[in-house]
Amino acid sequence: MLYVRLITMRLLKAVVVLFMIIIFNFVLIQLAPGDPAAILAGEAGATDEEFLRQLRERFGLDQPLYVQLWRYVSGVAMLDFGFSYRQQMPVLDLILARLPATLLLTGTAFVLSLFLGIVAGSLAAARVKKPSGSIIMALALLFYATPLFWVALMSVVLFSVYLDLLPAYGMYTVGAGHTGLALVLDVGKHLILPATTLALFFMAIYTRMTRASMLDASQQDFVKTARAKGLKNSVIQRRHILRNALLPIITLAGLQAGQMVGGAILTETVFAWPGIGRLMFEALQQRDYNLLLGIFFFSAALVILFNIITDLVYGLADPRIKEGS
Amino acid sequence: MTDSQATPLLSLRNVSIALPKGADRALAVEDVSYDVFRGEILCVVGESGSGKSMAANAVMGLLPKGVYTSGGEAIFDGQDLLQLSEKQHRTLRGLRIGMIFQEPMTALNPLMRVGAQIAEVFEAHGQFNGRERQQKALALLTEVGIPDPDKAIRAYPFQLSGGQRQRVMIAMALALEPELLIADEPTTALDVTTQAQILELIRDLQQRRGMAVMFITHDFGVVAEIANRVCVMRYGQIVELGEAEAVLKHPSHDYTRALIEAIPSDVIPEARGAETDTPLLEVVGLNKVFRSKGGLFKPAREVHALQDVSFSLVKGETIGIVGESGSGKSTLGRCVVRLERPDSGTLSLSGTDFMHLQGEALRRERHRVQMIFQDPYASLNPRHRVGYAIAQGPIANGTSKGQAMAKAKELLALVGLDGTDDRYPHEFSGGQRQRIGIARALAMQPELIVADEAVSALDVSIQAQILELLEELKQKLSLSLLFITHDLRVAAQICDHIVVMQHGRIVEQGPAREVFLAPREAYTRELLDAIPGREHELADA
Amino acid sequence: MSFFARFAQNRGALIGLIILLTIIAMAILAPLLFPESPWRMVQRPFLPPMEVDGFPLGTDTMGRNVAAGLMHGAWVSLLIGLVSTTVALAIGVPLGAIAGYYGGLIDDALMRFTEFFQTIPNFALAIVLVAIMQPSITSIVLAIAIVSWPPVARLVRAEFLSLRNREYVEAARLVGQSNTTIILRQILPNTLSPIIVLASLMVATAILLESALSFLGLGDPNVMSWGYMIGAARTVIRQAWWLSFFPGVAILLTVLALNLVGEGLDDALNPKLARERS
Amino acid sequence: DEPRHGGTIDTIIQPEPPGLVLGMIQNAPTRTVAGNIYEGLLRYTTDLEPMPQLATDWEVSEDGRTWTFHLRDDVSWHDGEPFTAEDVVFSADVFHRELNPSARAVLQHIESIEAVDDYTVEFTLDEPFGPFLISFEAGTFTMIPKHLYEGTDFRDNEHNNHPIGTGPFKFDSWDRGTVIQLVRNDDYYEDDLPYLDGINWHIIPDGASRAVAYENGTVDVLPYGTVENFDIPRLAELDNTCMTEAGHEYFSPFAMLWMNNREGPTADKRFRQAVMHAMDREFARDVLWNGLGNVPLGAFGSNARFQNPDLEPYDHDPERARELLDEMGYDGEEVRLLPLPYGETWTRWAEAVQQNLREVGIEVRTEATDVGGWNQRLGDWDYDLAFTYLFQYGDPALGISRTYLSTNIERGSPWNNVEGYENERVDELFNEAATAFPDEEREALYHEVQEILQEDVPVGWLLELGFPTLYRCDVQDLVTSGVGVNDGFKDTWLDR
Ligand SMILES: Nc1ncnc2c1ncn2[C@@H]1O[C@H](COP(=O)(O)OP(=O)(O)OP(=O)(O)O)[C@@H](O)[C@H]1O
Ligand SMILES: Nc1ncnc2c1ncn2[C@@H]1O[C@H](COP(=O)(O)OP(=O)(O)OP(=O)(O)O)[C@@H](O)[C@H]1O
Ligand SMILES: [Mg+2]
Ligand SMILES: [Mg+2]
Repeated sequence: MLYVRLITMRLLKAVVVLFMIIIFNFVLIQLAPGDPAAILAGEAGATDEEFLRQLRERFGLDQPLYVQLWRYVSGVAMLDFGFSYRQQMPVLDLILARLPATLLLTGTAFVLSLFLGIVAGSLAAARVKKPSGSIIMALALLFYATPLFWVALMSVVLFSVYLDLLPAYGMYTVGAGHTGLALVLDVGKHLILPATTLALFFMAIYTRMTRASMLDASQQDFVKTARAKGLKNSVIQRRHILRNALLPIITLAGLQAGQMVGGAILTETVFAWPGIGRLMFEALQQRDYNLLLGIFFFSAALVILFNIITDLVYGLADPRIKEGS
Repeated sequence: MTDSQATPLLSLRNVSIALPKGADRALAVEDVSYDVFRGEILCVVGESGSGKSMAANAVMGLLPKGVYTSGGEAIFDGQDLLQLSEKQHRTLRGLRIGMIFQEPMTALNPLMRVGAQIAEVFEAHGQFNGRERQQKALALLTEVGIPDPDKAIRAYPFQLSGGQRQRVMIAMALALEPELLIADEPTTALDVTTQAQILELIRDLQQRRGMAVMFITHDFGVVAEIANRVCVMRYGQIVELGEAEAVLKHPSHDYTRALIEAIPSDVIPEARGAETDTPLLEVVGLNKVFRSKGGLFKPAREVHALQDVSFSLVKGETIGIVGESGSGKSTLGRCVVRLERPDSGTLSLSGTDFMHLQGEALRRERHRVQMIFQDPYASLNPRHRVGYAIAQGPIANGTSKGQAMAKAKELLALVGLDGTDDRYPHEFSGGQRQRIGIARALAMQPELIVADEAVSALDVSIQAQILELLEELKQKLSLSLLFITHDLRVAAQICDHIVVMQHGRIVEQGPAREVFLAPREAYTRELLDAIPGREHELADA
Repeated sequence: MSFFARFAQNRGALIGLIILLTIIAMAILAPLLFPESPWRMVQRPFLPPMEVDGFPLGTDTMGRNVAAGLMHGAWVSLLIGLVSTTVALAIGVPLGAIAGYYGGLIDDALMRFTEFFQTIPNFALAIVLVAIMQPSITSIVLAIAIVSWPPVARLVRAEFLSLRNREYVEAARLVGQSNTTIILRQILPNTLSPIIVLASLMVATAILLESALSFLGLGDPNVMSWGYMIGAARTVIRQAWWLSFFPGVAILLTVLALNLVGEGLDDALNPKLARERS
Repeated sequence: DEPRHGGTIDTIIQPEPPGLVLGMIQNAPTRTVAGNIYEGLLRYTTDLEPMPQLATDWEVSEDGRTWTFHLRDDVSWHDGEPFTAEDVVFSADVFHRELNPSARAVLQHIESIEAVDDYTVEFTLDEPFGPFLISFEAGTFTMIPKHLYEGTDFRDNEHNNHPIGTGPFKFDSWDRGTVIQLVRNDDYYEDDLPYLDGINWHIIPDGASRAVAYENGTVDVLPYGTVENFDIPRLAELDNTCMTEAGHEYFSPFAMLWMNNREGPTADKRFRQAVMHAMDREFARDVLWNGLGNVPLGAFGSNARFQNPDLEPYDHDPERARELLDEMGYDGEEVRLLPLPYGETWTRWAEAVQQNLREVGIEVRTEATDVGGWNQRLGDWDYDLAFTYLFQYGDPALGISRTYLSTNIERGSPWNNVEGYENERVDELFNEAATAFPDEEREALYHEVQEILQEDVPVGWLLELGFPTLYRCDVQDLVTSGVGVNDGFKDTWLDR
């Protein structure tokens, strides 16, 4: 019961913070040069005054800024994120349509990088100063240092063009009309390249962090205690060292998870993944403010949500935190 | 008890242990031989760094990275432990040789329930099934005397007190009824009362099970309490080995003698009177409550660290504050130097209000009360040369840099560290660092010095030197001292007046001799009884 | 042991340092070895590496010398990395120090402010900022700095939180040192090693970030940078592998070198290791 | 071979259109996709001659002011309602007047539009308007169903998400960010047409990935602008790949360099001439545009009507450029160059021009912007030199005069007389030419105006862009009109 109350408190606080963030973002975006109406008009290839006037009036751009802000904020309070200027659809619809794709991609990459990173990091920690451990670390460093988009381009060329193993772009085979399991497999196949690309960088970070954290934990007294019990090394690594090394990894994982909405712009662009990151980039280019603000809002909400979840997971991972002081 | 004809359970023969390059010395342990027989307690004593732990770790096969045995053998029941593979060693650990470590706070895995950690010992050696293991764990916890074992078995280490954790460690080490128990300073980190209980427990178990125990300590009080035989080590070598009685009463080696003498030998302080009776510090009705803000999981919490504390200190006097851990001693000291702000009460220095000073005004008055910190290393900024560290205070108070530095040199000379002003803290030994801390406090020309466990972190011999120095300086500079300690022997040695604290309250105060000889409160008596080796010393005296 | 000796014990760090020095030398020597502007169209386009004398790395889509671009680009990439890191430190260190030292409401306010910058994903925020300020080397440096300072502030704050109650800080307070002196002379020097390590990683990240911005066409069109070269080469990656390969390798090596150096510094500056060795 | 039924075409649309209701949105991708759903009264051949579409024939009165169109009587909307003259009147007079700026440019010359009967419409002009007949392309004068839109808020109309036209294909679905799918209109009025069962417009934001999509066989047709120019020669060499440049005669995109006539060095005619001489436009065409396209003589493209062939061309002549700069006493003042933020080729082009100009001694600083910033800067006239390209729409009165008329100087739009050129004589000539009748008279006027422009160089004329379409050779009859793939799939069939 206590938790329920505390979590409710946190959520309430989060709502306040979110509204402040909305205002912050609103001001930030207004600083960008460019008038959405002019850009829409520009896209049309021809304009006259009448056209611009209609657009501005329609989107309320003719109002003073504070009125626009007030309208926006009070709209959001009713969960109305307004209308996308360019796409002529409610922002919420657009975001909800794109959100699943992004969450699928970043979520997969998240799980993948976390899992592989921890496994590789543990192996490297157990094999510290041995060649196999060094090779893992060298690879991790390499993944960390390679520009993401470069990996993306190269993997497309290799796996889709030369080897023709995997689809190069998109989320499913258009026109194949797959349903059920076939669709799942199809999407899975499309997911491999972008998710792996995206996962590599974070995997590298998790690997390094797990290793460092485990080496740190392995210096601690209780490890000696465990050895004095006659426990096998593998058990000590897993049960004692790894578990105690998890906290910094959870912190980072929380940060990565929070970036799931907007963290995949490059990958989504290169792999034509119909996600939010791409939508955001396009919205920015088009000065589609409502849409951009909506995406920022969702992103911020997710960050805050994951901060709370991270704290909850902390509590699970470390009883000391849960029961306090 | 010991039977010299019997074959020893463990026999170290000319064991040498090499340290990596760049360590203090080449060999941590040099050509060491000793035996441990079934049914006896062998105490290995010696000051910090003498190689006590290394020898024990070699027996367990748990030498730290880079440290290796360079010669000798350790015969345990016919096999040489130093030649065993990691795998063979593993089958012995926990099963036939158990070990307890010094730090009860960190020796347990903080994320595992206590029961699971004990059950792990059975698991490691493939004994019993899951449920039986839990039952065994419960039985063990009961045996080591943990209150409420049903609950304790499901607890996490942080939910237990230091003494309870040490009992869990012992339960773990005893789980499979090993023939040999190695205890590496298992009581050093505990307060006196708890320490006494744990010693009692170990001796009791040893007798009931007829185990051999190798007990490592640097405290001769502990030796007097439990040892059958004693092995004294210094710089990695054995300087003396023999029956406990013999070694304690007739130490043959100078070093042993020095160690025994360095123990504040008399728990009955001499009667001392204050030189004047001008009150310097007056504390009336001081209260301090710590409130921790609740987090997502933490409920908000209040600790009454000080409750209605009143006492006064006369110029030139030394008051000792004693009490168990958490009783509020440090909080009191910190309030007096205004590192902490009391909630209510009065605090006056020679009649002027010292409690309500703030900001700049407080900063200007601070030089009147100084502090010597417990950990001499932690209290020196590792990036400042010690001369500058001492001069900082006067500089902050307006002395010119040149003058301050000159003064710092003088003070270093005064505490016996001539010409060391341009060295860094890490280039000193623990005792020397504490001297620097004292010099720093003196640089401010304070009227009162608060020493919070100022000698607790030091070896006995060094402890004695520092106490002597303090005594000397006090006389020379007519200082007053508020001496906070949990070691009653130390308090007895230098204090004129004793204040006993428990749960944030003063339970008893009075002249030192009175408090020690005729304690009025049960709590005080308990504290005094718990001093290890007390009977022995008293008997000797 | 001297600092450098400790640093040099780590073989990786030494290799990293050598790579880094080579790259710096490249940046310095660029105007001497290739006095002509790297933008000049000097040969026929798409010349593969080693085909024609004077063009060891070939030419790009418009016949510009790739080797010249790579050398001149080193300068810009390093500059962006270093300057943006410096700016990020200049924002993050004081903020973190003040928040961590004073705690309480000040801490709360500053950390909430920091959080605002963290609710928008880094890269997205960088894109928005560059779009707002319009792409130029200044705006890119600023944008990278603005997205990179929050972790600095958090790190410094955490360090200050743990150090502000150290005994030597209390000792300094006790002898009457002012808060400013304590922050600057007592605590800050002791937070330097994690800051330096973080900074070396930030330089690396900044170089990656600039290249990603360039990739999306948000680079400064007046200066030759590695990111620009890859961004420009991506459309011809199939025809001319060398156009993205060489700058890609250059970025990789630099980031790698900075990481290795960072790890070496971490070891060499680690007080724990230093204490054990002393 | 005889055309065959069946098969679905996979192609690419880039960028993703904001919506599909033509007339409400006129940007290029919307035109390309929706041109298959909606229709206009006429189509145009690759020579820009009108062909019947919804109108079977048409005539003009003696004075050139009254145009009568006879409509087909067998056309129905995708929802089954019949298409009538009322729809034409509603579309032109109500819908486009309210929403469509490019239609408004023509509508301002129209006095009235009346439905004479169900299948006859009469347009009355206030005076003859030369390009009238060429304005009925589907993208400009789209036919909108009156029964669905009349009396509603057009922009909020529920049918905007499911466009209803009369075209050969019907809207099926739009998975945003992935694909737009059209299916065959089985009730299409032309027997047998269309041959295809449907069209899938794939949405792939990255140029390199789009090329891959063609290579690995996912898509069959790459409309203009979907792959980077550098990829075109490589892709064109692939097996079973054909390329055509036909189909863009109507739009005939013309790349230009805005030069700010108001202030700075660019306000000096000699400076502008020097820029024209300094630029190596052949290099740009050959290296950046794969040799496709055409270096223009002057303000009128070769596809435009009434080009004056006798103009003195501006050759690449750095020497002459330097002379001109000396003559005007150019002091090395820096000029700012804005590239067009539409992809790599444009960026490279700006780099090449910057280098060309530097080599004759002009100080250039490139200021990159994104689309938003670019629109803003041009709309605010905050630039010295800037790239752009404009459609010519088949007639100088529609596509060319707008750039030079001083009446067209208006802050806020990047598409009007952005350079700020003011010349009364030019205004006069353009205005007269628009309404002169017949064509011979117009030609004379246009030839004169071209001579003036050639001397004044209000803007730089860079290149008439050749926008190639790549497709598998077994895709037959892909481009059958002057607006290319925008309405071409009607006749397309697969030879498989
Ligand atoms: N991991 C290590 N690496 C290098 N030297 C070490 C290491 N551990 C201990 N030493 C050194 O070995 C020597 C003996 O250490 P040991 O731990 O046995 O001392 P001890 O007698 O147990 O002291 P204490 O009472 O402080 O525990 C000391 O000089 C110490 O500095
Ligand atoms: N800053 C603080 N915040 C919250 N609680 C505190 C704080 N400092 C001390 N306490 C609590 O106040 C009580 C008294 O602590 P104090 O440090 O004064 O004890 P002590 O007698 O010095 O113990 P020890 O012998 O272990 O040093 C303890 O319960 C402690 O947990
Ligand atoms: Mg030890
Ligand atoms: Mg204390």
